[in-house]
Amino acid sequence: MNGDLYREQLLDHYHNPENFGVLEDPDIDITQENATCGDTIHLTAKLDDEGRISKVMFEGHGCVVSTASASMFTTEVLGKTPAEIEAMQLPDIQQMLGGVTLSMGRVKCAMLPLEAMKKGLQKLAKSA
Amino acid sequence: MNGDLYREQLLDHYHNPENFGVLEDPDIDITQENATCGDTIHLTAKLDDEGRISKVMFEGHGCVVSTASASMFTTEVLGKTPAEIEAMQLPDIQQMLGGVTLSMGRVKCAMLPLEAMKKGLQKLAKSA
Amino acid sequence: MSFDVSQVKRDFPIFQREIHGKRLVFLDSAASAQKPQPVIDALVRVYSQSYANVHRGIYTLAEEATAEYEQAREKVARFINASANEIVNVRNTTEGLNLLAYSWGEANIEAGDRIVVTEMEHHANLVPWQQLALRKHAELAFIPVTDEGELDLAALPPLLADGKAKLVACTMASNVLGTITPIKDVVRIAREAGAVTVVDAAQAAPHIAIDVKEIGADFLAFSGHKMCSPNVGILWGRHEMLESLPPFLFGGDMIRSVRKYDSCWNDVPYKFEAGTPSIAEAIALGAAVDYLTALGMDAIHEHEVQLVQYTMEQLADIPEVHILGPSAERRGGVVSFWMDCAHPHDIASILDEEGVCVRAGHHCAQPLHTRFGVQATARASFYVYNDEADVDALVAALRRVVKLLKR
Amino acid sequence: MSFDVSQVKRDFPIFQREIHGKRLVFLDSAASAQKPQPVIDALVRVYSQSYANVHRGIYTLAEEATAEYEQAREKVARFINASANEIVNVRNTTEGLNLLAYSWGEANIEAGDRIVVTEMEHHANLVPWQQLALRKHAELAFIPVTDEGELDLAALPPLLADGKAKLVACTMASNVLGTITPIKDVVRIAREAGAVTVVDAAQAAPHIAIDVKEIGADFLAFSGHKMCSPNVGILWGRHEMLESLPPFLFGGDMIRSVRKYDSCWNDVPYKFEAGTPSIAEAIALGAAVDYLTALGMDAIHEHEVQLVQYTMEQLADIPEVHILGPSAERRGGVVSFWMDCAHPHDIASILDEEGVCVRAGHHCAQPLHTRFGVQATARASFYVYNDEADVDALVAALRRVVKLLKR
Ligand SMILES: Cc1ncc(COP(=O)(O)O)c(C=O)c1O
Ligand SMILES: Cc1ncc(COP(=O)(O)O)c(C=O)c1O
Repeated sequence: MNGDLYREQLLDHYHNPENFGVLEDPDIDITQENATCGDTIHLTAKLDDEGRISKVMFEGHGCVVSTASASMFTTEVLGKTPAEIEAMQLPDIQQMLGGVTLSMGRVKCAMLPLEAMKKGLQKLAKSA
Repeated sequence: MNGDLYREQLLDHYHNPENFGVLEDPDIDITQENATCGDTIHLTAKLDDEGRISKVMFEGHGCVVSTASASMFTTEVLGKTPAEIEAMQLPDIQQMLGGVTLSMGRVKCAMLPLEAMKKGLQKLAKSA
Repeated sequence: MSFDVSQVKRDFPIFQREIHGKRLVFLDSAASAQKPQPVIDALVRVYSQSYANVHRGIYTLAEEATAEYEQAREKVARFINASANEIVNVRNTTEGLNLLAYSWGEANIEAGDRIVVTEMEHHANLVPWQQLALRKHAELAFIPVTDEGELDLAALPPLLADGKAKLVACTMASNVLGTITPIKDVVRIAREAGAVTVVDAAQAAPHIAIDVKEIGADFLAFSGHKMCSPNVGILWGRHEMLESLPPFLFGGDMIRSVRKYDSCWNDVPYKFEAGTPSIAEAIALGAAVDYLTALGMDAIHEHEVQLVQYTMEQLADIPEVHILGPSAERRGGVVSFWMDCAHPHDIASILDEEGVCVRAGHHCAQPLHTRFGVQATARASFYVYNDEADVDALVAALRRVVKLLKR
Repeated sequence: MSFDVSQVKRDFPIFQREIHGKRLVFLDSAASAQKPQPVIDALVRVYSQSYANVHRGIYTLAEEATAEYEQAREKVARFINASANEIVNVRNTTEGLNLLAYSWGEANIEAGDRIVVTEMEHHANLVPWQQLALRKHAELAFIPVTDEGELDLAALPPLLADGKAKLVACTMASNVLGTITPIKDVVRIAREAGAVTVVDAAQAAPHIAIDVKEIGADFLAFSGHKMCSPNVGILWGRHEMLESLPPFLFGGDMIRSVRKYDSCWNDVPYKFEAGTPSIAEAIALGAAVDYLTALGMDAIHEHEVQLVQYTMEQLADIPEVHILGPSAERRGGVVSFWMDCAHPHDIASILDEEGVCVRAGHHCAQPLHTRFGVQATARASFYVYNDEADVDALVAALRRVVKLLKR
């Protein structure tokens, strides 16, 4: 079931995550918690003039799934509009992760970056 | 199991209970409730100079078991001391009822008069 | 009637046993129902194959148990036309109603407020509100019951007129009179006056189709053990109402994060499920819902109305028997009665000798018994596995009571 | 070790199943234990032969169910050297502790009072007291945990010195560190200072012999589901303490009489058991108590100490593994650890592929994890059915984690 979770692609992202760190002067600055394990992700992002995501960075010590998901997500969402991100769901994340099958307990790990981003965008919309 | 509950002896007491009514100027005047069914018994009693039970009457609409038990009890306890009554237990009541086997649900019915009397005596002792 | 009762009876292993050498005639389902083989099998299967604690595990067993536990929640949601995130697993109706009295009540009831209940409530839907009113110096008011055993609905608007009534709590079906209340009207009138509405569906969920959207109330509670399941209770609440409630019990699973001096809460419904829930039992409730749904809730109700009709006809021939409550078509499968010549205890004891199980007492509805001037009644209640032969056994046994105790 | 583990394993039907083609190695009993056949049989027997609602029935089935339900209460009482009328059936440890926080807490805690807990509490024995303190503007104080994972007992007397501490709540065994606390000392010191004492025995009752008289506390709670039973919880209280508590949940069975505007309560323990209890499940807890007693509580503890010893020896050979808590002889059957190279989630996932079930997360003890500077750990916990082969499987799987994730 989890067999393909630990394939090279994901492990590479885990060991060498992309966009790891914190942006200065971000439009979005959000910390999201995984209630199951207490893991947190700290996501910072900037939007361009058209309101599309132009840069994302993340921080936080997570598992292979959440780290690889965050690493790939920070690239995946570049150029997307808030509405497009709002529309993203579990299948999109699964596909992003290379079509991996996620057991129920790991879904939350994989979804953590997307959930953080959605929450950040909602906060941004409210404050605008 | 309950077969012998409805033998003639008990039914006679049920239909024609002894000492049914209320004493005037009683030393003991107590109402006790059976939590299972809401049945109540109202017991009044007098003690003689030596502190022995000299007269008991009871009131209340109960089942065959509680009514027969009350009817027989009001005679059974005449001449007993408070300590002797305090010492009475379920087997004494069962014997009084002619050695009947009581199912668990009916034990409370049979014990109601004795419990009322014990409580009444305790109240009396406290107020003395 | 669209199901085969003799087949249903065979689904319940307990009917293989005898009582004092007689066939078991179980007429106490309003207290708790018997369990069919598929429900027992669900318990055995979980405990033998897929048991682990839910929600926090990431190994296969824990994920299986969690998936089944959440699927059961979805089944219960569909059963009453609700969403799964509105279904809170509690122990029983009693706990569900107490949860509301503590969580909603402590936050919303103040001195001078009015709480409205009815004269026919089970203690579970009376005492929590009575005690809340006493704690808060609020007023407790009762919708009266008519001599026919119906709610006197005309008495409700005056109780709401001054705007002081914050809550109306009402049963959907009486466990003594059998009366099915006009719950939609009660809820509508109460909500128009701005009151929060709580429905006790303990005697409804097992017997009649429930659609929480149609009823329109804020909260509704019922007990699995009365509907062929082990003991798990369900508290349903409209999602925004549940969201607005503070938590009730504190501990694991209901938290998002805990620090030494403060905590944040998990999402609804988990916010209300503190500690390890009754996992296998909740899954077995899912199996019970499947079983009842397969029989069909409308067919179940129709079956019970027919049995009650038949019972009332038969009992009319025993002049010593006096039935409380309305006519058969206005009630669920419950017939409570008293007899001139026999105390309910004696009725129950003598019936037991014939294998017939009925309940005797106040059925946790003392104020209602007081209202009808009786201390206790005997109650026969029907369910999916009862048939006319069971009624015949009841009637024959009652004739024996008359013979034995009448002078 | 005086029982045959391979025989015990055969008593638990779940061990016939495989996980991903591997033998099931269940190392998550601290979360919830598996059920032996005699316990499953007890459930099936009650539901197939003797089921009815308890206490209020006077027919044979109801009397049988009541008798068995009360016999189970007596078994539980004997198991902890208490009287049956001191045993309250609740859902789980969490409900038992919340009952105390509401019932005792609301009546006894005032602004400025102090409530003492420990840094190693499970959320169930922390959050109810934390929230009570917040509601009442009382102070919450913590007995610290040393680096070795032991209670820093010297810190307790100063917390009691000013007489403001009204309650000391302490676990008997940590569900993370495994630490068996010096509970008798904690209780003695607290009682000498006039504080009421509450013991969380959730991780103790399944594993070590409990004698409430010897412990000397006022209240003690534990969960059946962690000791081979279905989900029923036990709250024990000294009889006079239970007598003095106001009721918690209101409804059927806990009352002596109900009138429209007031009510009287039933005797202890029924005063605290509102509504229909988990009848078959409580009876099955009686069967679990019989099962454990037959194995022998001392033998169970000895068995677990040996397994933990062996585990700690084996894990010492994997330098990436860091164990929290004291040495084997100071703990129950729990080993929590973290790894340099792997997040606990990944440990649990990779172990699952090998059929090994461990828990990953904060185990409902976030402040304790904060204390040790980790967010989450992986936890292996042992019970009667585990053997050295299970430990070997764990160790082999952990080596695979290192191989897979270490760079
Ligand atoms: C030490 C401790 N206390 C309390 C609990 C809560 O037990 P339950 O979930 O059965 O209420 C647990 C179980 O997780 C525990 O380990
Ligand atoms: C109408 C009604 N409400 C509430 C209850 C309480 O149900 P439980 O004992 O399952 O909490 C009952 C059951 O006796 C009932 O009949």
